[in-house]
Amino acid sequence: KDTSDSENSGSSNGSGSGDRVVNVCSWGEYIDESLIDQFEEETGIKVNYQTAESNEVLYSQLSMGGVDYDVIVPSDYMISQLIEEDMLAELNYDNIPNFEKIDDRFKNLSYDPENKYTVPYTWGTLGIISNTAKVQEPITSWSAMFDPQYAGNVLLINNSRDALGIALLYLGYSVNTTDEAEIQEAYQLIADAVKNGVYQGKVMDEVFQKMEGGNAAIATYYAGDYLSMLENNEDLAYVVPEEGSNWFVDAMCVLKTSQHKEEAEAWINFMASTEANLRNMDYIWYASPNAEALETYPAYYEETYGEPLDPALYEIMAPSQEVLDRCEAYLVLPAETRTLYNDLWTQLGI
Amino acid sequence: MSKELIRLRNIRMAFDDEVVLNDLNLYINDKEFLTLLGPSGCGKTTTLRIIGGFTTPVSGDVLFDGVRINDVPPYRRQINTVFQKYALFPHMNVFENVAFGLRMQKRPDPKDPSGKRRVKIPETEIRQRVLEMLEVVSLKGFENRKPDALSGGQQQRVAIARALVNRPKVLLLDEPLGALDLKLRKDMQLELKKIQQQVGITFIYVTHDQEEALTMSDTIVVMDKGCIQQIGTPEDIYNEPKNAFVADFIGESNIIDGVMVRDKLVKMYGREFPCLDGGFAENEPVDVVIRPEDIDIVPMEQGQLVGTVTSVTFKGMQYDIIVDFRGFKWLIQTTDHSPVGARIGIKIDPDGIHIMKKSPYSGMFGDYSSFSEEYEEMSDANWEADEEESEDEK
Amino acid sequence: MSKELIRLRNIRMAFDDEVVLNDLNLYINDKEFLTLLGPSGCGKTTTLRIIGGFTTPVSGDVLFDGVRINDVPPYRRQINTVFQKYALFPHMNVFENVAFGLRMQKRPDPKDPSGKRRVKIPETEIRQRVLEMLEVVSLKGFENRKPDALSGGQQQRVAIARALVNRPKVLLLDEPLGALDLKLRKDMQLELKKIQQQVGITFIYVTHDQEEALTMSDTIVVMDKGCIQQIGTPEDIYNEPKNAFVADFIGESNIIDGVMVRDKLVKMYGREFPCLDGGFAENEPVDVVIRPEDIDIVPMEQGQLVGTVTSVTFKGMQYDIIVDFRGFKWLIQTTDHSPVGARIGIKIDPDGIHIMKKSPYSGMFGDYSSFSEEYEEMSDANWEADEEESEDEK
Amino acid sequence: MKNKLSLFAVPYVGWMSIFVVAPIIIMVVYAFSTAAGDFTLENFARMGTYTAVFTRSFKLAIIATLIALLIGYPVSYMLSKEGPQVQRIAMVLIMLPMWMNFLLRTYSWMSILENNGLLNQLFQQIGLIDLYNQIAMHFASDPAAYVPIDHFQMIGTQGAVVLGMVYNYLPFMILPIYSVLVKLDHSLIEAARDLGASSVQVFRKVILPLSLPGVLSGITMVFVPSVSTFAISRLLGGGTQMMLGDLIEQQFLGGAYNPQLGAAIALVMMAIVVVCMLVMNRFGDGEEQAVML
Amino acid sequence: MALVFVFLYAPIFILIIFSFNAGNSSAVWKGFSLHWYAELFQNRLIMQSVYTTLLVSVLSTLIATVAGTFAAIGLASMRRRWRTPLMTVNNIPVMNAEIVTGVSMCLLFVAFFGLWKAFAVWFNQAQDTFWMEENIYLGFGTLLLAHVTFNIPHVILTVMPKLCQMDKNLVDAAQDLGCTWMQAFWKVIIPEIKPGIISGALIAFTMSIDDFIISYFTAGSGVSTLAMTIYSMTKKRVSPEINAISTLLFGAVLLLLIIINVRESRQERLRERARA
Ligand SMILES: Nc1ncnc2c1ncn2[C@@H]1O[C@H](COP(=O)(O)OP(=O)(O)OP(=O)(O)O)[C@@H](O)[C@H]1O
Ligand SMILES: Nc1ncnc2c1ncn2[C@@H]1O[C@H](COP(=O)(O)OP(=O)(O)OP(=O)(O)O)[C@@H](O)[C@H]1O
Ligand SMILES: NCCCCNCCCN
Ligand SMILES: [Mg+2]
Ligand SMILES: [Mg+2]
Repeated sequence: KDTSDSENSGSSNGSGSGDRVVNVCSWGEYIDESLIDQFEEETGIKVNYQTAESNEVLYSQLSMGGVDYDVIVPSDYMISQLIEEDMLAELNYDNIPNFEKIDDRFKNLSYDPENKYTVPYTWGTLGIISNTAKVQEPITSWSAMFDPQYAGNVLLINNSRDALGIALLYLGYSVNTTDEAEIQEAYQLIADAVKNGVYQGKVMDEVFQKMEGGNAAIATYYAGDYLSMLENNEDLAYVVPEEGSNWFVDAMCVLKTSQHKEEAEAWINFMASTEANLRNMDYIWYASPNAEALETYPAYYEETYGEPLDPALYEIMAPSQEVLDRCEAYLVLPAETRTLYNDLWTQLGI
Repeated sequence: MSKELIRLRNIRMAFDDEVVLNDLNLYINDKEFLTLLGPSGCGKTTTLRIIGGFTTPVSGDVLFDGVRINDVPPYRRQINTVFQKYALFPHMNVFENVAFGLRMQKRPDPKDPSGKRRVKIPETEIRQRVLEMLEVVSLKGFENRKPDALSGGQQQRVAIARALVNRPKVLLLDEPLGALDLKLRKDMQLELKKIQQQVGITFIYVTHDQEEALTMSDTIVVMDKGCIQQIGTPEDIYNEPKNAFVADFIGESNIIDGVMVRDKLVKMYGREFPCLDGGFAENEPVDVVIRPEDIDIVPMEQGQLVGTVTSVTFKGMQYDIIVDFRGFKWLIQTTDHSPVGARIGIKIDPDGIHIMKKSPYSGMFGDYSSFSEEYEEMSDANWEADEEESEDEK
Repeated sequence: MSKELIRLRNIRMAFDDEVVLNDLNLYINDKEFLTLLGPSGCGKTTTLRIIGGFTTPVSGDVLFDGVRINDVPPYRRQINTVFQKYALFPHMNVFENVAFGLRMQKRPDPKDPSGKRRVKIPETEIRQRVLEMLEVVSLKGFENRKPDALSGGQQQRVAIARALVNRPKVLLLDEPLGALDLKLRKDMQLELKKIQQQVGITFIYVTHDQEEALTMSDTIVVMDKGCIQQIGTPEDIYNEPKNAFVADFIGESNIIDGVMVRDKLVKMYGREFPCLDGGFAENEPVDVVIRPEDIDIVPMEQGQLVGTVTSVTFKGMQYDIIVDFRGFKWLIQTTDHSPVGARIGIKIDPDGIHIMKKSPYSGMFGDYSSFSEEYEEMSDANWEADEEESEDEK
Repeated sequence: MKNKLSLFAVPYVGWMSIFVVAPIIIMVVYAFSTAAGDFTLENFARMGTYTAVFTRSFKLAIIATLIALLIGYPVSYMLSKEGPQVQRIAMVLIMLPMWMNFLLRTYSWMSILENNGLLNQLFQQIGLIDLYNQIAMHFASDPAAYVPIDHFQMIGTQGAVVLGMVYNYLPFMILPIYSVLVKLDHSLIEAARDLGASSVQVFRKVILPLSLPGVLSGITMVFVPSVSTFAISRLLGGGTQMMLGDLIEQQFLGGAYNPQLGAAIALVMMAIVVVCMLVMNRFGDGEEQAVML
Repeated sequence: MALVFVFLYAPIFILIIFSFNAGNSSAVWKGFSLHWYAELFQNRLIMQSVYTTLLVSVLSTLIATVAGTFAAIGLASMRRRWRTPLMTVNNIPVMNAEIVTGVSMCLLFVAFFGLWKAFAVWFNQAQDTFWMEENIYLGFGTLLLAHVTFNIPHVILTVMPKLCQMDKNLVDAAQDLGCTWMQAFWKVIIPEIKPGIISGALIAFTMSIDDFIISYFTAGSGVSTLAMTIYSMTKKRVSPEINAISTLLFGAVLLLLIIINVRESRQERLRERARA
């Protein structure tokens, strides 16, 4: 029955009748688009590639209904939540032979302890990006994110988990705390900064244009994207602050409502391949969970560009265990804490 | 002009329970120029629309050539209409407007012996008939103009041509001259009459202008409040109005309360006047109509009545003189000037005195005490205040 | 009524090189009711706007009480205007409309001895004057109505009250009755005249309706093509028109080519007619005006001329009879009926014959051969085709 | 026949009930229910938390509307006095930008207003920023501690958001006012002058009150989209100037999923619009004005 | 006034200028290039959304114009008692904040999808011969429905006045001259209100093209109008391809307007000459 389903679907979402299709929703600036073309060529499956701004926006879209994604790429804590809410389909790993190549470090993680639902896509850290031309003293602490000294020059990250997370980190609390008082304290910290006019804006991928164009001095964002920005603005620096940070894994999963499960698994398999990971890494600068790819990347870089990869950059992309030890992964929060996060986050707009 | 063409029998019409036509009976002869005359809202347009088939009466019959046509749709009646504001098709030029009706027509194919196949009128014939008709209304050369680019009088004539080109048996005209200015209106009146005589069909004409009705009609139907007040030739209506409403509506009239002493003798102001009318009961109260032009001004001592001139207006052809007879003001039209304040006598020939039975309209018209009274009626409120006002003026 | 109030001296006006007023000279006396009469586009409104100060003439002087006021803006002239379509302020009620002018005024403070301080008119006085004025125009009780909720005649009177409440020396009225229907128009004519006499100020009135002009005016100024054709009292203008244009524009006229045999004797149709006019050269060709109502119908053998009746129209007060005299058709208005085709004689009293010098207008008016001729003038093209048409009719 | 024709409206009445009325009913249902579907008033009660967003939205929208009015009225007035040729061209020019997507035009403002944007570059070039620094240093209590600025902060401020609103919605203010002014009977103005009004008085007593319907419709047409925008505040306010629109969007497709609350806020917004409509209907018929769009 | 036009056009000119920028910044000029125009036609996302935008605009304009015209005729011939409340409902989408319209329609669709799914699941369980799609999504269909819905009122509002201005007797006259009323409808009413229909269609098309908010809530993830694409692009790196496409569209509109205006004024001149 499954096969017949996927055949007569497709037509409902305006993506051509009878064709094999997969609807992918990922993050913005998160793929080497030539991979899509290659996949389509190789398999004849058409990819409708869409993006969502953040885990929370993706969750809103899924809950609201009416969207027809097959493959999504949420982060660790969001995956837990989706599993909890029974929105993900179990994968048939037989169709994903490349799963083998994933480093064991990234298998059976807490969000998917039995690894039934996910194939990791990338991993990395959250950190502070600063423009050294505008900020003279070196930045080492999350305090820079709340410092009125930089009023109007700081960009707050535009999702509740990361934004409250850095405040919790700065205050020395766990990013996974459920203590309302601690969370309120973190909220207050941000709210005060907002009141003091510290933030020029709340951004997700808008950060590229802001930081590359020198329109802001300090931002919180992800390591991989920092490396992309660096290509366009050499003044930028990245640091995983001394208080520690978040390290994340984004993984590909398939929605329960998916009508194109086979195509979805084909896509996941393709994206898990070493070649795809190398090319993607080279393009988006996020570290791959594919052990082979991650290991051979410096060589791949040198081969491609004729110069060696700066080890400092490699370190930022795929930080050493020592750095990761300072970092904490997000865990799914209990429902009432999530509601609190949502409420506080909405109030923060004020 | 004797054959009966249309008959309205016991027509009743109401909109939302408001009775608009009340038991109307009327017949119209072939080739007649019949005018429906009456004040605004009296039901003229409604009557016309019933004849044209645009409105269905609540009850009663419409007969055409003896056949009941109540349920025949407008486009199947041999009747055409010239609408109040012409209703020319603004997106078509004059030619197309006039040709419209012909293009709609189908008639038995002359080439089909069974006579069942119906074909359109060939373009050459249409062209010829339209041009012919435009010539009748003196609009040759205007074929390509759009209605916007025509003067009111020209539009008027296009509307007539558009109706006539279909060779209807009856032409209905709803105040076709209402929008034109005085001079043009007068010319068009004569023109219309001429066209009617030329094409020799029945015209049913609606107007609220009494002069227009008098000028053009063979028969005038005076209406008020959905009822026919009088039917007759212009002369009948003018000279022998049936009631005060008709008398006042058709021309200026002095209407005075009188008492019929006996046949051919009426008493007004306590004095007896010989007249030509009879057939009333002895001492029956009546309305006496005296037309302003039927009154002669004579030296005081020769006058049947004596009054004081209160106002004189030069009107070109004549003077309009208001004369006060014991508080009742008469309008007299004469070519002789009398100064304001003069005491004058008047004389009325017996044939200038028209006697009418009392009617619901008695006492409502025919006094020239205050010219403002008439428009006061139009103001929809504050009647009392206005009344006071006119009292003061006297 | 003798003091001169306004004088227009050599006024010339042009729009885009199109001359609209050509060397206009006119004086207007105090308390006079003066009417500018003429066909559409002859420059009446323009003249009025020059007096009101809304337009500045190209050359010439406007004098008010002997003072040149060319450059005085409208609101500083002691002149108020009643506009063609009233121009009532739709957002104000009747009271506020009338009070508008008073609220705009400032006058020396009576409490300030230096007389320099200027204050507004106190509300109580405004109230009193407005109510007074509303009473004059019979609109007491309408204070709170918005203009939309008034009939045409009432709006008209508000416009007059609004102008008069400022106690101007002169009131300008531009076809104020144009939008009203016939009956109401006649009433308002008399009303306006009454108001003018009551308030005792100068009215300068614009109309293209000759009857209106005759009814109301002390002086009529007949204009055509930007030039004054004649100035005079209604009687002068009607009885002694200066040229064919005036004769035709003011009432119906038969205008016949004639030759002045000598003083008091004119020759038409080869026959001599006694008349009252003189002062022409011997054998000077002239235009002879004969008013339709000045012609008496007499038995053939008694007639000065003999003709054939070609058309008879009943008009209520009289019959309009068209009589053919050797191809030239006369209009005769008479109370006696003559059947179509009858040969009749006519007689004209010497005082019914008016002699005019030949003018550029000679031959253009005064023939009733074809009633259609007059509106033919309005059609802007195909003159030739129409001409042919009327040729055929003869 | 008349009634036969009115049958033409039947399909549309059906359509309206499904696509206009039903959605609103569903929205009301959402607004009064919990995520589980029980009846609640809590969504409205919680709105108290967002008073600041309401206040800000109203404040910015009112300011934007006023500015648009202050610019739009004189422009319409001057335009209505121009010759017909000028009027036509000017109208086309005013409408033309509307054919370019408003997001693009707003985005373009971003590149102008950025800290390192075109305007700041310009100010840098002409020395305005240096001048400001000198003056500020001069007046600073401790000139040594004065930190010179290298740009004027424009993006991310309320000013920028207001500018975006004025920019986007100004034509909606100009058009209705203009079309009322053009139709104004000139003889009314002459009549007022004739009655002694000076030009200021003519304007105050006649032109202004008569153009009020246009002004009101302009105000509504600027105020409603301003108070409900989310794109403009997002782009030019940098997400720190949250407006009612952002608040709603966030509950549906944004980072704080709560459609019940979103529906409640949307309902309140609709109430605001209804009030605007009622006010407008009182002064003139709304049908006509909407046409001028 | 000139300042107002500078204000209105400055951003547009900047947008246009930077469409020719060699660099990828919209603030730093790196020299002239047509690079982004070439790139534009390679960009699947942009081309696809231009296509979607045009398609949805054209289709919704067509549907709304036809439906709106009929509705307007129906409404105009209704009694006042009925017409007034219907016109009030008609005005809701015009007056309402777009976000409210968008959100409420989104809720409607989602609610309908829910019902549909329940039904389809039941149906599929009940029988085995025909499998009915259980999940339906927001997409082009819902986008089109939304556009039609907000376009119809605009068409009605432009057609209505024309109908009211129309001489009530025209239809009578046509019938009088031999038309059945269907013929009268096509030969008289439609030509008569044609200007209203055309400008209604124009307004509808403009509204569709310019709409972002309602599309945003009703198009779902699968399709994207140009406005939506731009919006999502402003959330990332904006590529000057967008400047290029808007320059092209703007140029097209400008050209169209110039042609229309030139033709109009030429016709006017001809008419004037004819009159003189
Ligand atoms: N369709 C209608 N619905 C309701 N009332 C109507 C309708 N048509 C006419 N009436 C009413 O019927 C009465 C007679 O109207 P009708 O049009 O026949 O008057 P009329 O004599 O032609 O007046 P006018 O001279 O003003 O044209 C009026 O009171 C009018 O208000
Ligand atoms: N503002 C103007 N610009 C150009 N021509 C004008 C203007 N005002 C009037 N005219 C022309 O001047 C001439 C006289 O116009 P005016 O308005 O004085 O005529 P009128 O006698 O009042 O006519 P009507 O009886 O139609 O009101 C007309 O030919 C008119 O076209
Ligand atoms: N360009 C956007 C990349 C997003 C990376 N995902 C980070 C998830 C952190 N929780
Ligand atoms: Mg009627
Ligand atoms: Mg005039």
